[in-house]
Amino acid sequence: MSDSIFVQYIWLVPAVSLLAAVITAIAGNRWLKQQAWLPCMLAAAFGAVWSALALVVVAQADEPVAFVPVLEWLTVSDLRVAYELLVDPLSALMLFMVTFVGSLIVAFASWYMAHEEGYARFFSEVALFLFSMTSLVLVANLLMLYVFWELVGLCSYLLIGFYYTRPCAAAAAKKAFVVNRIGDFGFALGIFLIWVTCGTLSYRQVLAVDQGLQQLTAAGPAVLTTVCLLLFCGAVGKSAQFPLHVWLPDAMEGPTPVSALIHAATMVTAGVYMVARFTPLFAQAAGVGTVVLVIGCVTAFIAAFTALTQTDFKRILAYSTISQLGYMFMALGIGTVAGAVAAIFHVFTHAFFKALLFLGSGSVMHATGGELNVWRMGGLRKYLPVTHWTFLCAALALAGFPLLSGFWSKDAILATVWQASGAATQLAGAVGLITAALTAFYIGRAYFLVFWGEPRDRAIEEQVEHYVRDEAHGPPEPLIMKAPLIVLAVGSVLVGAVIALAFGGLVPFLAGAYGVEPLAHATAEHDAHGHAWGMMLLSAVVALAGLGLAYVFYGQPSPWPDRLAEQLAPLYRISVNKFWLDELGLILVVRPMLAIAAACRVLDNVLVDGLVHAVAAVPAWFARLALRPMHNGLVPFYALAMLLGLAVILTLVLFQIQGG
Amino acid sequence: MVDLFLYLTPELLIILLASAAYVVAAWLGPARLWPWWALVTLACAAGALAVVSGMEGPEDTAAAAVRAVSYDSFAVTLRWLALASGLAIVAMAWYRAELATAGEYYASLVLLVAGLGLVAAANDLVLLFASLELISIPTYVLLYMERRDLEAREAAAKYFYLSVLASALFLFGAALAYGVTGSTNFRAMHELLLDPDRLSTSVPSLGPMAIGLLLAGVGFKMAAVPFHFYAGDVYQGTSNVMAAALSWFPKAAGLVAAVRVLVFALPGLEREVAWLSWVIAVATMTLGNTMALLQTNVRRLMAFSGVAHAGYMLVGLGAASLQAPPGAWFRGVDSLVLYLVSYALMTIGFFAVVELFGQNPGGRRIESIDDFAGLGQQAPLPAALATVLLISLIGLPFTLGFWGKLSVFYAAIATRDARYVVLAVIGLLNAAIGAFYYLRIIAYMYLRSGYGRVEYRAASPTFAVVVITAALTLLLGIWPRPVAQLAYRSATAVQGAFARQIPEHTRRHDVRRQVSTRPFRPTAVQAAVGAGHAAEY
Amino acid sequence: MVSIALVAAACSAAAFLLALPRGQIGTGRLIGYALGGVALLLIWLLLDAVPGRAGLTVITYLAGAFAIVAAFLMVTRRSPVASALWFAASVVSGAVLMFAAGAQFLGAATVIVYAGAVIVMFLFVIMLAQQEGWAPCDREAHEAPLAALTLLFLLVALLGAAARYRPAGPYVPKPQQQYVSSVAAIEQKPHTAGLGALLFSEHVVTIEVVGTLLLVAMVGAVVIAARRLIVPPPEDATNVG
Amino acid sequence: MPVEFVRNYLIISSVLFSIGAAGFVARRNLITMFLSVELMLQGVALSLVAFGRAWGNYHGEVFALFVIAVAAAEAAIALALVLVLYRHRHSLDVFWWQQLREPGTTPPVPEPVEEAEVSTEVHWPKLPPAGIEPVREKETIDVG
Repeated sequence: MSDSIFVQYIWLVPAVSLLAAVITAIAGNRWLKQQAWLPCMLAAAFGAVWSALALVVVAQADEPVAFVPVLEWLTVSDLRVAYELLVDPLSALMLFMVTFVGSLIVAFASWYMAHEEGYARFFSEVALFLFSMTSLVLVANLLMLYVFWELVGLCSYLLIGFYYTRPCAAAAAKKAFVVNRIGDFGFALGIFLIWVTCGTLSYRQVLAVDQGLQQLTAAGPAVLTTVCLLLFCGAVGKSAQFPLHVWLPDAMEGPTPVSALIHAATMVTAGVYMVARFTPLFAQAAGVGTVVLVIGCVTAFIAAFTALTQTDFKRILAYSTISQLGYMFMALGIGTVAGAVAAIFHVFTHAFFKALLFLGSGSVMHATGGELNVWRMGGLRKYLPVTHWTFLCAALALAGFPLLSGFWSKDAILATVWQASGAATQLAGAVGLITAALTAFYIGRAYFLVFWGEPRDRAIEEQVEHYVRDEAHGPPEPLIMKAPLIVLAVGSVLVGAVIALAFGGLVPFLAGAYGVEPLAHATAEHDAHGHAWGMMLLSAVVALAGLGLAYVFYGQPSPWPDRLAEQLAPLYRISVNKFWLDELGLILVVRPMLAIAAACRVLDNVLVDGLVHAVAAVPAWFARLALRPMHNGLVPFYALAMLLGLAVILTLVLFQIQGG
Repeated sequence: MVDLFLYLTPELLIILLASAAYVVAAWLGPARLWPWWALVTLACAAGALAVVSGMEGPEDTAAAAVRAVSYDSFAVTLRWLALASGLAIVAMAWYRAELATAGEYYASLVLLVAGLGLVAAANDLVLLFASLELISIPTYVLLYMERRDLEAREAAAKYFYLSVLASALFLFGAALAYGVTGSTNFRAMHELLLDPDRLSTSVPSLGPMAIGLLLAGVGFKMAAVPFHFYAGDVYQGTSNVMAAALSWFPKAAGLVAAVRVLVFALPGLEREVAWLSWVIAVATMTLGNTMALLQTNVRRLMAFSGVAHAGYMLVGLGAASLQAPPGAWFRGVDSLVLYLVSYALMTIGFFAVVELFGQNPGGRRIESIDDFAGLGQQAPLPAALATVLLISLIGLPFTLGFWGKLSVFYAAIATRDARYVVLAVIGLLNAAIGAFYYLRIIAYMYLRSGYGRVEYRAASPTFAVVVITAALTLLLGIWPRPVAQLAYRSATAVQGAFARQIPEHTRRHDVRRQVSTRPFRPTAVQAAVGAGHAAEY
Repeated sequence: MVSIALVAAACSAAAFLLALPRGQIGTGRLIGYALGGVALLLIWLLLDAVPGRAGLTVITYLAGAFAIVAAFLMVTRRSPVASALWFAASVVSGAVLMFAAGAQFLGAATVIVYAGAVIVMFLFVIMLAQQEGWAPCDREAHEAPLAALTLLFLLVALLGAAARYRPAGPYVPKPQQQYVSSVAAIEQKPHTAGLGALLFSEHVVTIEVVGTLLLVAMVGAVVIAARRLIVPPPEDATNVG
Repeated sequence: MPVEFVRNYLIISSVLFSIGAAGFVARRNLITMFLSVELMLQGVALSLVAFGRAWGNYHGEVFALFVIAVAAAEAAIALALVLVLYRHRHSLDVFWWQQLREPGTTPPVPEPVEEAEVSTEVHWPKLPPAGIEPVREKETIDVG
């Protein structure tokens, strides 16, 4: 397959994005002006088409793995950093996802960001992000992975701080950067440790059964475990897992398309991608799988619980992202190829519906004049029909509504977790189910509050009406904005089913990335998974229950329940006895919910923020206390320090020699 | 002897013209001519260097060996670096012609370039010492001339006294090194120490003392703990131009001297060099970064940032020494050259930014980091360039600073010595702390609103320095191959007699068309290659 | 021998601590000088007779002791004038040691440059600056205990290393070695001729550099010390600070 | 030359060097401090001579010669600098020069109390017309 032009020239995908970034940066403000989105759009679309073709090539190849050396970047003696790309099912699928979702979001942003200050800067940075992300997915050695890992972090920093005049945006950008640095520190250590042990950083050698893996195993089980934990540390930072998840909700300070692209669909999945890529390593490391599983579980549950009480529309979605990422890590924690495949499957479907949810929220924000409090909205479905229907598709997909894409991928994860042996995984499966119910509930709550009922706030209603009528803004839902929503909605509905039913799941496809031996293993597992009808049924029931509960709680003012209530009066009295239902809800759900949410917040503020501040505060404290008084400006004292230091060193040297 | 003078034409030319300037300046006083004179001097030196840089030593190897200078590409690289940085400093100091002592000022400034060039070329302890002094003594005079207030007097006095003390330490170390080997010529020292017939008990007793004292001497030049104390005070008390000069010329000279003496001239004492550098590097990085966290004065902050960078350089120095037995240690030197290039660009460039805003009397001058507030809006282009330089100082990818740090830490890990692996980890932690205070400046520039008028001359030489350094930092950061290969060549040259064949893969060849289809199942041969020397990253 | 060095170092440091000026004259100072005498005796114990060179041995003992005593007094005397004179004395006895070692040219140069030029200049400056006598700064030492500790550590390290010094003796180069001229013994040539030959062959560049250094220092001294009128910068010009 | 000779010289020069270093730290007079450094250099020169005799070549003496030359150059600068510093403070005390230090630290040693009369060369602010902030006169004459 390597002679295929689409594989050989795969480097065009990042290259074109980089070109677009440069062009937009140079020509954007001066010449392109309102057309500044075009280079970025073209680059993303080109990338989507090219990577789709590459994906087809990969799918049809017998030997679906190819290393494409592009150029040699740096040579310092025998340190060789090559910009070499790896095309295999895993990277091809991720590449397609990034570029396809990216191009749709860019199209949406061209409408959404119009009339914003820094229009060209925005698209320049987005194009740079696309370059970094596509490179991150494609590169074939850990050093380059680290480089692009940092670069996507930088792009994220720049884009979160896009409205840099807002102090909270600036603070959020800084927080994201610093929290990610903590994770990246571990990641860098892990890479160093791999280099020290294996003497190489190339995927092909590190992941080779008879090379890197052998060396890592030979160095003792502790080394492999440490390496995997350190790598996972990087993933925890980048993919916003507990306890480093705190930056992601704050990152919503960025423009909404950025939230959709970077903080929901693509960049945050880099951690999942990385762990999936190194599954052969993780599978061998004792105990690491459990850590990943537990962290994933905790994250999924905590984030879902926190989302229940949020009133900020984008934050609900942000916590939902964290929660879904937790699902993915749950699957990765199983430590088998099947787990990794399930995680990647969820990454893929999640990209569609989460991007769509965010874009929908962007549309809502435009209509309401930037309002984010869900309690002040309501009844928007009659004003923004396209947004409403597409949002509904995405929300149902997220909730795991049967036969929609989220259903398939979530079910794949739950089934994998459930079938893996061990008490921890059983527990994780249970937590996953509860979280699924919570997910359905909170997304239903957001949906009903925003789109159903009547507007709760007069000012917002006026704003929306004005927005819909006023032709100066252009139509409320123009084609350039509608088209991406509809495409994504179709994706949200169909992708899962198409993959699961038409292609028999991703397992046979993705397993090609892991070589032949795991493939057989994985296929066997897949067969077992194929019969997990019970789990499918259970998760469908759970999702529907969650949605139903959300409807009961928040969907009331709509005519639907009223009509129902008239015809079924006795039922109405029981089911819609609002008073005690609310009371019960208050006691059973809301109170503990609030308590847990408060606990989460304390954890965020005290523990994690404290950790972040400690990185700078502890050295500063030490310097203020111990080092500062030494710099007292007195020449004899300086000389004393110099000479005493030297004399002590010389004496040490002398006695070291006498001793040995 | 003719070839010797010919080889040193650039430096001798500078010395000659500077001496002439000293004489003429007594009559001429302040004149617009002086900066131009400095420019012409450096240009002449550059021309001369271009002619002689390809020069080989004399045919007769015995005669070549005892020359006081070495004809290697390490020397040539650093002489170019000295000239380039000298040009940058002169450009920053372009508006000093109003000084009453302008002639002396510019003459002293160009002498720093000659001093660094001679340090780079020196192959003899005596010449090395004299060249180091050729950097120090003009620096004393310059520190005095730069500002005429009490703070500047104090800075000059502090630097003078402590520097003289450090010279004495270096000299005693040099004397002991001579006592151990019996020669002052580096090549001869190297050969003599390796001669098994001559192994004497003087090496274990005096050798470590020599190493310690020499490290103290160069440690002062590099501002390494505990010889760094002057840095904060002196930088604060002098001008931006002199702070830039101080943060570059002595530091580079100290490092180059350390490479020549500690790594090359005294084989067999690597153990001492390695563990002393380890201790000093840890202390230096940590103190530099933590103290910089507290600073508000921008020059003081940069002084401690320079201390931290000296720590990173010491990591490379220790790695360089550790990789002896001969033939293996060049990786450390390699990383040091790369680091020096990156350090020169980002430090001089950043001081140029600070200086840029001080050149117009009406505008706001940058003294404390508060003065950076709002520059992002008020002066977008300089602020963007400063951001590039700061990102490079942090060591983020796609700037030259990243490659500098990477190569140094790489060299530390390449020693396969557990202590140095730990040192690399400590270095990484320090880099993380360092990010805070550089980021703080970026944050001030973009996230705070400024006060007061900001003025800068876009047509000034200083601005050209800013643009060029930032552009090079970025371009070489994206495409570091030329500078990496330059560093590699230079490092290979330093090892002189032990020159190893340059590995095949560093040659330029087109790998673009070779597409491999190999999944993670290498053949036995490839496995052997992978486990062997030609590791691939 | 190393243990003697340790004791000598300890005695010297204690003597230094006690002899340093501290406000007013007390008995501590006398004890300090006495301890200094003990330290000197111990240092004498470290010195060895040079076999077959009785004259050199005696000169080493006497001139060495005098150099050390003078140096000790230089750093402990209050009056800067006395310090300068003791410094001259130390330099002269150092020059005697150089003469004794056969380095006549260097000995003469030391006496001329230091005892002649430098000290006279220093005395000149002291007279200019401090006619009143002892300034407060001369009556009080800075961080005396820590300074003594520095002395202790330095002496332990350096004396410890020196006491264990076993040189290999003059080097007889092998004909195939490349670095013959650099290390060959040139005892055959007359002293100054040999010195000059080396000076103007291998170290000729250094002469240039050091010559420049002297010029820079001279010009620098003039620039620094001269009371010169500064031309005030015109308002539109850039600042010079 | 025999071993004993070199060792003797090395011991003497080590002692001179160490005493010089300690003197630099302990003394507060700028001139005495500089003399201490010169003493250290004297020790260096002595050991260089001894090593030169030990190896039987002239490198040591050449080195010592250059050391003396450089020391003379430094002495010239030192004297000029000391004079200027004295003119500012009317004292040779090094403690006068500690204005540049880490902000917020109190010096371990207070600035010396000036015994002589207040310097007449200090520029006091000129009396301005009422209502205008006093401006310190621009320093046009170098007091140093």
